[in-house]
Amino acid sequence: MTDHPGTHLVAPLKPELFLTTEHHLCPGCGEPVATRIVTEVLCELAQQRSAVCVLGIGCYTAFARMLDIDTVQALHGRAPSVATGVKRMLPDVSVFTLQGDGDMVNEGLQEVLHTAARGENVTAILLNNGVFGETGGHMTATSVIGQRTKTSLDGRDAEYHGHPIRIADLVARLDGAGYVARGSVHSAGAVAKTKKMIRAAFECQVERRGFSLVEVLTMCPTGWFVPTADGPDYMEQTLGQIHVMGELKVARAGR
Amino acid sequence: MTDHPGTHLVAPLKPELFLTTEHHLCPGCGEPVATRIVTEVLCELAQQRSAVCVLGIGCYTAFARMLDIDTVQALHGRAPSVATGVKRMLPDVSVFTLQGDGDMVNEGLQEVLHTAARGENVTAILLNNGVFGETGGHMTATSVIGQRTKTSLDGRDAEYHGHPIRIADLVARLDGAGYVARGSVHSAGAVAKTKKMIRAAFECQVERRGFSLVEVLTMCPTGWFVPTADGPDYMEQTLGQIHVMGELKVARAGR
Amino acid sequence: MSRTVLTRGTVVIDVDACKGCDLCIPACPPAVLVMTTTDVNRNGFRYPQLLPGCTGCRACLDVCPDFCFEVHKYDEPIEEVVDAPVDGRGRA
Amino acid sequence: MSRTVLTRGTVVIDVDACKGCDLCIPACPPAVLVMTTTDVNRNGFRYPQLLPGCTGCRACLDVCPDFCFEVHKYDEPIEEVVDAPVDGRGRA
Amino acid sequence: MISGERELMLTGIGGQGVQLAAEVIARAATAEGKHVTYFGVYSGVMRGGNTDATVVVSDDPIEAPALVSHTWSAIAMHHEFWEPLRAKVRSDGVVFLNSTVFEVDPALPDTVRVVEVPATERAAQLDNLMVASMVMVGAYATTTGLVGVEACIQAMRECIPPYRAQHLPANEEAILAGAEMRAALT
Amino acid sequence: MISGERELMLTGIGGQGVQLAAEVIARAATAEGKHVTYFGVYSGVMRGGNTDATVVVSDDPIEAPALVSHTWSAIAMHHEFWEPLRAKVRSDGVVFLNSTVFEVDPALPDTVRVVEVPATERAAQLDNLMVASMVMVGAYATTTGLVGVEACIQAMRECIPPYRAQHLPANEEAILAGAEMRAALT
Amino acid sequence: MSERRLMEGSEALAEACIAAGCRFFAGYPMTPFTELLEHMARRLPEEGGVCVNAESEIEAIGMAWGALATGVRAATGSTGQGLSLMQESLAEITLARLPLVVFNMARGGSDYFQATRGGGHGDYRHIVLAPMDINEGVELTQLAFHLADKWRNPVLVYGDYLLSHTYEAVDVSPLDFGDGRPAKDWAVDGRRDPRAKLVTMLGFNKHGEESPGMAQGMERHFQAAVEHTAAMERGEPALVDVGFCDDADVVVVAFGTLAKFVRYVVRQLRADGHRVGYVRPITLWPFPSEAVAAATKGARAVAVLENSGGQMIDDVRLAVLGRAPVEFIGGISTDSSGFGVGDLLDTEVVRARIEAVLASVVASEGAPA
Amino acid sequence: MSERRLMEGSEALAEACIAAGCRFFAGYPMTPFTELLEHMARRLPEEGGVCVNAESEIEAIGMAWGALATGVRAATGSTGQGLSLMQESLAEITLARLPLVVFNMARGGSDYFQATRGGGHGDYRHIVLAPMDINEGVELTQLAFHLADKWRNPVLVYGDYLLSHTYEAVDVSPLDFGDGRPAKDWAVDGRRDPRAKLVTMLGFNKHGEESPGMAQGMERHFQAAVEHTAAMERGEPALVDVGFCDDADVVVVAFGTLAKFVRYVVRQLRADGHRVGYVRPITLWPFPSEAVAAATKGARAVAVLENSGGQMIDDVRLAVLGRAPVEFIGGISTDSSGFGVGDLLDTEVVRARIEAVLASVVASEGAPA
Ligand SMILES: Cc1ncc(C[n+]2csc(CCOP(=O)(O)OP(=O)(O)O)c2C)c(N)n1
Ligand SMILES: Cc1ncc(C[n+]2csc(CCOP(=O)(O)OP(=O)(O)O)c2C)c(N)n1
Ligand code: SF4
Ligand code: SF4
Ligand code: SF4
Ligand code: SF4
Ligand code: SF4
Ligand code: SF4
Ligand SMILES: [Mg+2]
Ligand SMILES: [Mg+2]
Repeated sequence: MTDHPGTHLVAPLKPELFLTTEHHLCPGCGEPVATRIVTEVLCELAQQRSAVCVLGIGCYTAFARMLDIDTVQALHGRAPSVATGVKRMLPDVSVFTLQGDGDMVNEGLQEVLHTAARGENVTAILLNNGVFGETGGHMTATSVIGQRTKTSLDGRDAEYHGHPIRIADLVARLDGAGYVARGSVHSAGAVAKTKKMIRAAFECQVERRGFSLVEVLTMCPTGWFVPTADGPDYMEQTLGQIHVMGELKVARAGR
Repeated sequence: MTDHPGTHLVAPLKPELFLTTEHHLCPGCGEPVATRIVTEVLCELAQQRSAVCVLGIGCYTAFARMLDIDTVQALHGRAPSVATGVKRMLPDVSVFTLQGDGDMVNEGLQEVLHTAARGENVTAILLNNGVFGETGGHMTATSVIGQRTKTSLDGRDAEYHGHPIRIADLVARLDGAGYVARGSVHSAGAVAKTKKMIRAAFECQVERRGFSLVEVLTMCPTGWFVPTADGPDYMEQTLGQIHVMGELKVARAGR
Repeated sequence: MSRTVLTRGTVVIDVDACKGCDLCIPACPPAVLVMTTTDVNRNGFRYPQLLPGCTGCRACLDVCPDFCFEVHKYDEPIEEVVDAPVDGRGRA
Repeated sequence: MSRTVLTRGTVVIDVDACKGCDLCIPACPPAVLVMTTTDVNRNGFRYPQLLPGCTGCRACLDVCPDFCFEVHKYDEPIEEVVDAPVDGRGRA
Repeated sequence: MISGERELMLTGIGGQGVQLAAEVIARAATAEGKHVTYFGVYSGVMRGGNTDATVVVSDDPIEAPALVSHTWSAIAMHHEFWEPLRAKVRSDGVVFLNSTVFEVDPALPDTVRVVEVPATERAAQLDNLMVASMVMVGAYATTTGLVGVEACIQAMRECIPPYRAQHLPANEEAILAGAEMRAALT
Repeated sequence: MISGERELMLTGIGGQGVQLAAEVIARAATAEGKHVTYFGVYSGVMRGGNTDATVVVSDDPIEAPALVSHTWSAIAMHHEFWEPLRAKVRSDGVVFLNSTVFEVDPALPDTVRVVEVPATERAAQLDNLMVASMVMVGAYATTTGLVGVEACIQAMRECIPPYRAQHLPANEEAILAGAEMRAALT
Repeated sequence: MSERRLMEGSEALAEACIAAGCRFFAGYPMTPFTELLEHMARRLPEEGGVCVNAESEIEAIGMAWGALATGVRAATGSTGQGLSLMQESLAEITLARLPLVVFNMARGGSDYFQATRGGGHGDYRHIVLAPMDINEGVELTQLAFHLADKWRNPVLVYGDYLLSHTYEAVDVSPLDFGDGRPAKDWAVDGRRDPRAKLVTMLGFNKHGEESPGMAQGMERHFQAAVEHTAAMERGEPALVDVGFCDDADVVVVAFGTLAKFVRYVVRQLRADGHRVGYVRPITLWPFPSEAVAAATKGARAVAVLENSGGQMIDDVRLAVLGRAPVEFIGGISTDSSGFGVGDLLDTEVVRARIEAVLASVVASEGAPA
Repeated sequence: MSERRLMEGSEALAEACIAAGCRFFAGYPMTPFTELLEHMARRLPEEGGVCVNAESEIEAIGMAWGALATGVRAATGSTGQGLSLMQESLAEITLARLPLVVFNMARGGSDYFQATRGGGHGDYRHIVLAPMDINEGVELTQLAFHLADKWRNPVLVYGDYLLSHTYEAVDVSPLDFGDGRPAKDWAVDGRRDPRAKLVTMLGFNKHGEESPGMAQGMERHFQAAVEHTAAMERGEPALVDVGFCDDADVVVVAFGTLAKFVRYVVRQLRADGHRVGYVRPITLWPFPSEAVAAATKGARAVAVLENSGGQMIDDVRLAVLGRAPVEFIGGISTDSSGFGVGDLLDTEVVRARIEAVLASVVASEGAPA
């Protein structure tokens, strides 16, 4: 990782807040990508020694071992409440959750909404791939109409299976939410934009402007049953059409 | 109840779909008022022999005995899921829930949102009094800022207790919701308007246009610690300012 | 100072079901309902009494939490003479 | 048909960490990454190889799920001669 | 100085102030140096439903559980849930009935002293039906002497939560009114 | 006709197609009239983690549990989780190694027959790394004769879910390729 | 329908549900319950039923509650962990007297206490059926629906990873348990014909009368539930598989898939001349206490093999009541994920543990007890 | 602080929490737990702590989980029904080794099984403390925080409507249980000083090492939990109150508020010359089996009085192991709401039930057993 003469290091193999970068996630998975930029933002904001991560249950649970950040493992769906308890006791620390769509929008939908409504100064990072990846690719509350999953074999049917929830849009409607945005990691450009959103979310927390959420669309080629290389396109054409990227709420100080 | 010569009956002591009108709810409670108009709408729509009520847990649970309607008692917060099971098995019957704010917006927030997102053809009636009435007047997720409750003795404080949730506004954002409105029973005029909303909601269900919700603001003088006669004014000046009345969503057929 | 009022309807009040909440009083458009002052029902609550001038509009029934009202309309309005200058809410 | 390209940066690729997902290939703006065809790493995956012309932009690193890239920039760009008429994505 | 344990059981319908009355008497007795247990059934119970309470007062520490099989005195704010209490009144007991609304025959043996207090009526005269139970407290204190009227007023002040402070004067008036009614009789 | 129970254990890393291979062999044997149990460890397990399977084939109904202490044959798609399986191979067993990526010494007694199949390499030549396990199936069927190659192809068709039907030809090609590789050797 | 097909255990259980007339299912994925849900999601619509991909376990059981209230056969399930989330519902649905069938496809470790004591509040019991393999699973699943209706009480089917993930050829034709299906005159249909109904766990009905098992008032209602439990315990024979116990020095007690290993090993040991027998409770509640007591009467040691820290051992001890030493020879066994099967599921390991007990009995020597 | 004040039971428990240093509480109203929450909501901010009006029981325990992970003393609670909802969390928080104190202010009926067997999945146990009255409740609440920290294991305080709604004069000064507070070097503070920490129920740490009770890998972790349970059972003396058992023909076993009635009645009966004694388990887990065995050694009958269909009776039978008949003299008793107290909570009723057992023992007559 030391520079050769005539060169300088732009970015090392192992990001600062990772203990190890080895993991068992699938080829082409978007979750490690999203998680890496979260750690980069923490470094940029000099929160390396003032951060607690609360993990949900999904494929990203694997990061518990990997992250060089104080971590509390929550049960499936419960991370926002756990983060509330942590933050109330450590008000000066940057507390964030890392959750999937199954975790946040299925099992724990009311946790995130209540926590946002309460205006807890925590940041929630949602890794939304529109499936329960970990269990093998089943329909979640964010799967889009027509999406083929193991429990919607002929594609999600609005009549029979219902409609997807655009969670960031809901959270943005709550008075306790200070910053809400939706990004993606399906291209290098999207990664850069999403990183800015994550930064804005943590700034919101530091400035005590209330709850912040960044929803990040992540590829799950395994759960989508597509070749890894097709993941980014599939995402843009399906999930990306319903879960539209952009900033949804930027509340000023002293809401 | 028979008419005297020269007079005709406008409305009897006991509404058609009540087995008895005796109850132990407090003086000045708004819940029986809201419930009566639900039964009147069912009669107007000729659903007297094609309706199932799913009750939540709160003071209104008392209506289980009183209503002359097939009834399923749900656990606290779970009525929307129970109603889903009922409706999926009895698709031609008008299925509705009767829930309080504690039931629907606290314990069962994700139930109602998931059910609405799935677009279940059921109608949810929310009796929102901004408190857990049954347990003695504690803060709920709809209590407004400044509201004094047994667990927010100096008034709800945004910083410490968080912000109220405007549930109907959230539900209206879901693709599965066909009709969403917020009414009140604090005056005879409000009762009449709310009745129209409830009618529209059941029509939405009959026409299979998706989930419908009518939030009804109801007085709870006991939980508010105000004299019964002041209930309507207190409501208008507090809850009514945040939970603003009106129709929030009217989706056309074939959403 | 008596005056004549037109009475279009009437209500039967189930006095013992009343819990004395007062909600019907301001709800009555012609203000022809008035609470007892010292008289209480079997549960110890004050209850409303009807003055002449009811329109049969059912507003009282619509707001009453305790199902105390049955509302009738007269096929023909009747005239009644009252000697009180004020209505049930004390308005002149 | 050789040509000269300007190389502003370079990447170290942790080949054995690669899971052959292909995501870095389209992400590379100058298209200087190319997957092996029959060669596989110790886990049986194809992996990317660098052609001349890297700009050190870190796009590959940004999209790689398996932390396979270390990115460097040359203080001074260097010129390299390549004889392939096509780039890593087969573009002429 | 009282000998042994003295029990008071109260009954009424939710909203009649039964728990407040019990707590006032319990606090008053405690302030006067007695050992006290008080148990109330309230809240979470259907509005307007049963509400009852048990107070035990003694000069010595109380060994028994807070629920008693028999009572030396009773207050009935309403007849609706009177029956189970009736059976527990000791033959030498004393019973206070809210005669304004207590409509049935209390069906007590002759040895029991029955004191009729038109508490709700008196409260209506004070223009506040909610204070009927405080009228009863005043009457009970004066009649039994188990606690002092002054101690009851003081205790009532401690019991009323700050957000109901506006009711303090009415409650005090009611306790005094009850005390006077009985004092007039004795 | 096989005598008694014949076991096959498979190991690999998630994504290598181990379960598909096991299911194909189990279905093929069933179709050929054998009694079969097959147990797989898959899904819900960390991606890329351990995946293994046990297939038991017999002419008679199987009394034993679906998990066995010893195995007559084994397929190792990768060496990473090989060790626990190694210990279970019978001394007269036969082991198939995916020699393209199996990098360690299998450490088996000399009595065990070891068959090296460059399955991943062959799959790469077929331009579809995912079919390596089908190459192995073809090789296994041809070598052991426990199941027929044709039956395997038929079973594979039943195993692939409709939404993956596009992979059928590649898988068939792979089974045949594996069969040929072994046929060439024998 | 009566031909045998190679099926995954979870597919076989799904087909058994359908054969039993189950027409509503709701569930949330969780290994190793997930595949049962997948199969139901695929199959139920084909049979005119409904399977909802519930958004959580609590919502799943709520949906099943609603479906059951209309009188249809309905089921849900999860792992023991998901069932933990359902405990409020599982306790209260019992008081509402709804015939739920619920699957626990248990992860590593045992949820015996949760299943048999009722993890929820208050007094209630579920009938618990624990198949040892797929064929028995198909039968017991169908029996579960029958018993649930018969008793108007939830029935729990206890499986695990091994049951779910094993493939075997199996016949899933409908079974007939006699006495038909009881009429469900308590079920709602919206019609008020002849009058409105109420399905509730709160112990009253709309018309102030008592209906079977539905007393008026909470105390009476709770008491009725206790009596109902006692009636099930008396009335429903505990199913049990006993082998080689007559002259056994050592009796091994085990349930579920692990018991299949025990049975296999005990047969091997008998063949080798050891005086060992086994008891395999099939219904975990009501527990076959009498069968255990009878089978262990002459035993010099009773060994309990569970994949846990020791839970069923309480029931074994309560049955043996000190007449012979009761020894625990099980332990936690799972794979690295915590969901799957560990080293204990191995006939040689099981054999070694039983042999150790035999050896100690022989060592303590002497005349038969 | 050491003066006695007339306080409602729930207020006294709240003050005891504060005296024990509890600085975080979260809960959801449910009779008869509600008042404890009210008092905490009022008092904690005054003490620089936080009480969150959690939106549900599951969220309440989630918040407590987070607070505990930072090393502060924290608690939650509900009734048994609310605890049913928390079962997933209650099981898993035990595996995460977090020192939660949880209150069950039980409704009518008993949640003994839920409390002592763990209503959740898998193998785990909570220490369970059941005070008979307010003064003991204040002491045991403080002990609960001490034991939770000592064992890094949840401790359940078991109360009920009677405990919550009785007023008594009580002293709530802090108690000292010796050995100070263990250092919580496992708690997170965000500082990575010296390195990052992980609080998890999944059995590993960030640095690949084993820490006390935190093995690497699920199987080892589950096994470690079983060993930890055994260590608590061995290491923590079960608290028990035994009276008049030496020469007793009949020993009555009861716990909690009901046991206060039993104790009172047994004293009366002794004064009247009856040979009757009582055992009052104060810790329900670990159950004072040895004390029960010793106390009942000479008894001709053991009577168990529970406000339930009979749950603790299993533990009593396991302790007595057939040496004397164990008879159930309890039953469901509650008020019309199902939350409150029923007729069983009456010294005369309790006396009559015990006298019946005495009479039957005398009737069966003859020489002492
Ligand atoms: C209470 C509970 N229910 C179910 C599960 C099983 N489970 C584990 S991960 C998972 C899905 C996770 O989905 P998501 O959060 O979207 O993460 P992904 O795997 O897609 O990254 C489920 C359902 C669980 N662990 N806990
Ligand atoms: C799981 C659960 N938690 C708590 C309770 C206690 N509880 C009963 S009613 C109620 C509040 C009901 O509030 P709401 O729905 O707003 O109805 P209201 O009484 O105000 O009409 C609560 C918390 C319960 N019954 N179940
Ligand atoms: S299943 Fe999906 S989310 Fe999980 S590791 Fe694989 S690609 Fe990523
Ligand atoms: S507490 Fe409130 S909601 Fe309940 S009955 Fe009384 S007034 Fe109505
Ligand atoms: S019917 Fe109308 S006018 Fe008559 S009393 Fe009622 S509210 Fe007044
Ligand atoms: S509204 Fe009804 S209950 Fe209230 S005072 Fe009028 S009649 Fe009585
Ligand atoms: S740093 Fe940029 S140019 Fe260089 S290989 Fe990576 S993506 Fe291509
Ligand atoms: S993105 Fe990373 S893992 Fe994927 S092919 Fe490129 S180097 Fe390999
Ligand atoms: Mg996901
Ligand atoms: Mg409410």
